[in-house]
Amino acid sequence: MKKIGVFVCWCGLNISSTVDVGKASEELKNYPGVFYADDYKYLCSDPGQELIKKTIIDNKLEGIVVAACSPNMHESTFRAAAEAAGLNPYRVEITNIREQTSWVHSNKEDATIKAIQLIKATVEKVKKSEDLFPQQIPLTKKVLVIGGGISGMTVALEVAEAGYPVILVEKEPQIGGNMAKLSETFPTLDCASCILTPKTAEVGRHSNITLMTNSEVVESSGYFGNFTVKIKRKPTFVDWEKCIGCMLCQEKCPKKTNSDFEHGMGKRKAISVAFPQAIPYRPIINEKECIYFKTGKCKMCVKVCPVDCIEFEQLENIVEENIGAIVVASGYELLPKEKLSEYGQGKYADVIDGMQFERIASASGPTEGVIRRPSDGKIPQSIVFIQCAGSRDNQKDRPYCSKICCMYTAKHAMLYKHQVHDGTATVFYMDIRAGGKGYEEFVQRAIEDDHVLYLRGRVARVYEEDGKLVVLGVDTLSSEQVRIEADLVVLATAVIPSEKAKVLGQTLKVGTDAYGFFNEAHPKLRPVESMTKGVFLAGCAQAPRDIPETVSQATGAAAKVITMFSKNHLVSDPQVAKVNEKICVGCLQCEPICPYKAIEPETIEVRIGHTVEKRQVATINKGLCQGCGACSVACRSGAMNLSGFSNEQILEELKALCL
Amino acid sequence: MSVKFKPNIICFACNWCSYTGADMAGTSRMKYPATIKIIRVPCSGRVNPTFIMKAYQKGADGVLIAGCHPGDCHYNSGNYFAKRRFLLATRFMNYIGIDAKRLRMEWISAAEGVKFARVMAEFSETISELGPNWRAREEV
Amino acid sequence: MMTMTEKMREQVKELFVNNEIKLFIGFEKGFTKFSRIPAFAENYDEAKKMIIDEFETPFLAKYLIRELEEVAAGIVEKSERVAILTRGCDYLGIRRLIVDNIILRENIVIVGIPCDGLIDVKKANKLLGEEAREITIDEENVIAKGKTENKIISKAEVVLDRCRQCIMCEPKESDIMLAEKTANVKKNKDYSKIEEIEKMSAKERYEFWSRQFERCIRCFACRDACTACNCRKCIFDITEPEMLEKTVATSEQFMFHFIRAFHVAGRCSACGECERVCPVDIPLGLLNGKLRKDIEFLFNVEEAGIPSEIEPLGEFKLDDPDEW
Amino acid sequence: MSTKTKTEIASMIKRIELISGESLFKCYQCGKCTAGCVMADEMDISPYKVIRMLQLGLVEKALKSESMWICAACFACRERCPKEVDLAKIMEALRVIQIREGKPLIEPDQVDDKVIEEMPQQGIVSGFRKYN
Amino acid sequence: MKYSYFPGCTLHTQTKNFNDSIKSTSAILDIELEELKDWQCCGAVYPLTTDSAMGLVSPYRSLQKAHECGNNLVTVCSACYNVLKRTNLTVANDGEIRTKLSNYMDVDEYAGESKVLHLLEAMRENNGFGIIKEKTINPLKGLKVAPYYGCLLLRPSKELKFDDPENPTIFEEFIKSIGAVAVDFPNRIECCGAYVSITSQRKVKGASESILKSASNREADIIITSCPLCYHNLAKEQERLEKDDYTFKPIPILYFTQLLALALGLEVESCGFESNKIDARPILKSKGLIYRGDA
Repeated sequence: MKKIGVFVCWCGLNISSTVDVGKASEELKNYPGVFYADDYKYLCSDPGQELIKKTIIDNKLEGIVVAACSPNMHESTFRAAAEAAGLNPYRVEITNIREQTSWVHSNKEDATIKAIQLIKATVEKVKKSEDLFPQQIPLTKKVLVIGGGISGMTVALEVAEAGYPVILVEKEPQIGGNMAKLSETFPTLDCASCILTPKTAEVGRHSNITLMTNSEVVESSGYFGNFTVKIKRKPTFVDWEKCIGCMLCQEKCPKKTNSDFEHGMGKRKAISVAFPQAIPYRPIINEKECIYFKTGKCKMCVKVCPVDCIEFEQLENIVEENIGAIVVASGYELLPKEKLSEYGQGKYADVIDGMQFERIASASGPTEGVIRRPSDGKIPQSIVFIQCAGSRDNQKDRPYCSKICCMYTAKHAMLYKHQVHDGTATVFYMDIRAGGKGYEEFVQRAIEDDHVLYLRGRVARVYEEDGKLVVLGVDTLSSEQVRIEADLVVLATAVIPSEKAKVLGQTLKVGTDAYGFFNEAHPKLRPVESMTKGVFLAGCAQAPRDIPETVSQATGAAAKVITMFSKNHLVSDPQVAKVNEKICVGCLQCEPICPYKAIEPETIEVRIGHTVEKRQVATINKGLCQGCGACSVACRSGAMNLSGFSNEQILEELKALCL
Repeated sequence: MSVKFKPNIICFACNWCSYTGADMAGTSRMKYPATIKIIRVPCSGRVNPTFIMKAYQKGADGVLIAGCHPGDCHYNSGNYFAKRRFLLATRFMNYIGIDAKRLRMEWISAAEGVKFARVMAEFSETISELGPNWRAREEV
Repeated sequence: MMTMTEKMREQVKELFVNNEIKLFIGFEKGFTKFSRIPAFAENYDEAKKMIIDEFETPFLAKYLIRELEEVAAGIVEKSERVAILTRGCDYLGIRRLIVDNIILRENIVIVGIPCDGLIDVKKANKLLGEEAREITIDEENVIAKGKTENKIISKAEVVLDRCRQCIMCEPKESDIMLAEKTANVKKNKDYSKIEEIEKMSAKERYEFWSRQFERCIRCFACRDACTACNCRKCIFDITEPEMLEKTVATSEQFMFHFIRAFHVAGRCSACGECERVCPVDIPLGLLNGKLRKDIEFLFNVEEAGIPSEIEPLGEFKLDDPDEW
Repeated sequence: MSTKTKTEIASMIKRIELISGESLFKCYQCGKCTAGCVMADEMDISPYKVIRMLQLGLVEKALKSESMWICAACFACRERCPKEVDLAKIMEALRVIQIREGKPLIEPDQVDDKVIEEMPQQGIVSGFRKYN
Repeated sequence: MKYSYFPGCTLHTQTKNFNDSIKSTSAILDIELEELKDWQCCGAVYPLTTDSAMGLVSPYRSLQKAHECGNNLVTVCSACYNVLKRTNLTVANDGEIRTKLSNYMDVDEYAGESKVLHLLEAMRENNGFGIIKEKTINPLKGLKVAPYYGCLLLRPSKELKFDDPENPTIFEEFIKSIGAVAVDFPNRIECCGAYVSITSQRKVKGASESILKSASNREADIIITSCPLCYHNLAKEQERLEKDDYTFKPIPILYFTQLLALALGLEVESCGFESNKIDARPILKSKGLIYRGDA
């Protein structure tokens, strides 16, 4: 029988006025297993804690029960006191006789009886308590950031500035992401590249950042603090080390092709760099378009290259990196116009999406900032913007709000009106969601100062008639049908996660929602963490959001990483699941229940008599387990248990309370 | 011989929402009957249906499982698993003759001290009306 | 035409000759005329005694644990294989063991038998009015020979109760099929007995189950026979924590049956073996059936008896019902 | 002013939902139905507004409107509705309620003989199915 | 391929030319259409109420019979197609209604096992357009044909799955196969006003007019359709336009199988042009596609 001490706190009058603490400690003295019991006025005070420490040492107690306020208040206080006295802190349990007894009952007799019973139950629990020790987990202080857009760059810079090495992986040949394509930004109308270029340049030259563009993460193993990832580096066919960025190759290359960066609005050469401020400023050959790759002839780039850096035979290679934390900032895309059959299914050249408009409005874009329509290069005299094109639409499986469209549409309309003063700009909207600093004012400016016509209603159809685009809409405020003949139609298509997000989620073992956005660990309290420990989220990978919000979230994610790296090793809470390997049959029915993917099969060797038996059992990754205990219920034989709230402890507590 | 029956009720409360909700009820000095005793568990998903049966066997007259609201689970999904288990367990216990009214599951958040006190009072009342549970209870 | 027994022998011979299996599990005649017991053959000669007919047989799937657990664990050569006669219900049991990672599919040769339902000799005797001396079975009828007279009974009348609720008449996949014929017994999900109990008052239900459970001698035969009960060490055999106390009391019986039923909730494949082996005839099927019924109803599962990779209690849907 | 009590209105709404099998409260009045409706011009109350009225409990007003009789059940609205509300079914429910109360739009003898003669059988049958 | 054929009431009465051209052309294309015995009216509109199954009785009977014949069911009238296909889907998915209907009619339960196809779908299924192209003797070169789909063929698309509801192509494929040019006119998917014209032709004016104008803007020579009611509404509207708007040039409206008959080389007399409200023969003649048979 263990020697258990019981301390009953008066909490001044808070407890003692309703619970007869003296009677309680008296009665507990005679309870089996209790070696010492006493009551004290304020146990949480220094003398109170000293009393506890002294009693533990003097009586060589093997467990204590403190009947006091809620464990949420002082569990850690009393556990620390016990630890100081040489008792394992997990042999300390709190009985809540204040919040859940003295304060909620008025009859002293009832309250005392209840308190005594609660204390006895806790004593029973402590009898089954075990020494638990936090585990130290080694930590690689290096972070992998996936995605080189504004969020990924922000994370990379913050962490790098804090002094830790960063690997930034970007699938495109250059960093900058979607923001690099934008013309101007709301609500200030400052040019996107003006504010972005200093950032990209800094990322490019920061000594703590290893930039891996044209690369993708293809494999990940390990757990928080200790991941191993494999990164696929796709061939660029140019030796970037040698290349000096003179871009003669681009100039001389005879093959023109559609530019992905321009979203079909402009052209590029088969060997080229996407845009003049690109970082790294190095060209890449488009294998599918290059004449040499197609016919085996040409080699114009080889001829003109002064440093001989074209490498047609370059292959992709895989690099392996050990890292401690991962930040997913894989960004967003726009819903393809092809999904919107009522708006022409992408077959009308002059029905474009928001990003295409950004390109034609961008000073560095294909039209050098003059808003011309793609079909014939004319300056549109009438332009219609359609918001919620695919968003808030159950039919298109995108019932969510894309959040940024209201604002950028107002910006588009404004940019247009600033250029074409006598043109008409019409916006079809459903609700204007302009919640943000200066946002509502911005939209109002578009309406009041720039005379953008806002119509509340959705557009049913867009079709071509006599060289004009006919927009069939409605103004629900006047309940009039509206038919507008437009030169250019801009669809604010829904924001969707990056195409590869789902696969990336599977690779990193991070869950995504039905649409492919990454799930956060807690919607309110842990918005930048994923369900997988050590993997953090930033930017539109998690949900649609604008630049200021993305930057704040990215900074938050960086702070999380820095906090994690500020220690020399990680400490895990020992109150986690444990497996009794002798009993576990390895059926792994516990596995799907674990929200943290902390349970994995493992083959163990057990010696039974003379033979060594190999068999499969479940194991807990103590670094990942958070101690919810759901697995322990799924385990029929009870092989899975939860330290600190074990089956034995709960049952004993339960039995004592039922009496 | 009119001693009023004082039921014995066990409440499993998840540490993050309902247990804190119970603390909230206390901090706000709300009153509810002393018939209810709380067992703190990390998550409603930790509660094994066997515990409930054991509680009846050892003399509980009613059992209440309190967890976070759906979508609010600290561990994301524990309460959904708990819900499935207890949807099934309640029906099954009822089937073998233990009144389904004796088992109740409630979603109580950390802010819902009022709800906690109300549920406790209500449930205590329900169990008082049902009277002591003798079914599947060990003979003493 | 070859009978199934002949075909089985031919196939088994081939399997042994080609060294494909180390063991064949089937049935042989038991101690009484109509009883069938498990039989194990390590070579073709031993297999000659085996038969296939339509009398009630024990469940074979669970023997695979004994035979194959070590193989699955990798102690013994991976290539060792065991062939087993498999009806639809056996198949579900085998699936259960595979899903639970107890045995590996590659070590099993499933020798499939389509099944119309097995014959309950007791029922035949009852209809005949005496203990039958001989029973012959053809396509549709059962002919029971008595002392003086013979009685022709339609098969449907004497089919086993558990076979009436069959959810799989032949193995869904097999390595060898002994007959082409797909069984013509209709799937008949029959929860009527359970519904009857549901209609009783709580008191009546409690009394009903008390009567049943009080008979229980806790021999654990139900557990031992069940493929869903495949734990290395059963919770009932563990003393710390003591889920089940040794006292003989109604409350402990309730405890036992509650835990047993809940441990197979979402896992029971409705084979009825637990009921067959129960020496005191506790209607365990009514407990397991209730759980299956509720799982199907509550969680929108079409057939709770078919083992799936993730159990109904190992997953959830956001739109699970809210009512208790 | 409505002559009906709150409960009467609630039960009428319920009835419309029951007959149509559609939820009235899914609609968020984006107007896409109306934007693409070829008959909306003829209607006294726009299609999206009909639903809005029902949401507000103005059942009588909605029933008095002509819109439901103008609807040609071409399903363009249903095809495009982002909330997947089948407006044609709601219009049908309104028609059916009128017809069942003995207030059909047309009686057979009111239809011009010339129309009957010229119109294809299919048109006549559907016309009477919808209006009587 | 053999199908059961459901002509529907209008094809048996007012628009015999439609029916005749279907029969004569399908024979050439090896599409065997066996007319369903004792078929009855499909009901013309699919009932949109949930609380009454009466409207389903009649289509259910036809479907059930077709199934007994063991064939998939082909129909051509857009309304029949809409009703039959949706009913088929309903009885496949809703066991309760199915049981109710079978009990009511005292027939074996039919759970939508057969397929309901529009003739165009039946063609599409078996490379029919390729075959048409092969068998076209008289390609309608230079003829600008405006395909008018109307609503009942296309919508609700989730149930009918006939074609993309906003950008359909099946008629265009058909037109291409007979050597003509398809006119892409935006209003081809809009409604003509349907049965509303029973109360007053005026009410469908707007709907029908925009379709006609849209086709005429694109300089269509001919409009084709597969729906007698659309045909009627558009023709009536043309009558009015001709009177009120002297700039408007009427466009002949045909059933698509009439053009098919011509392309497959059938005699002009057997194409049923004489029964069309606006004679197509002058325009066909002016394009050099026919040489005789003008009225």
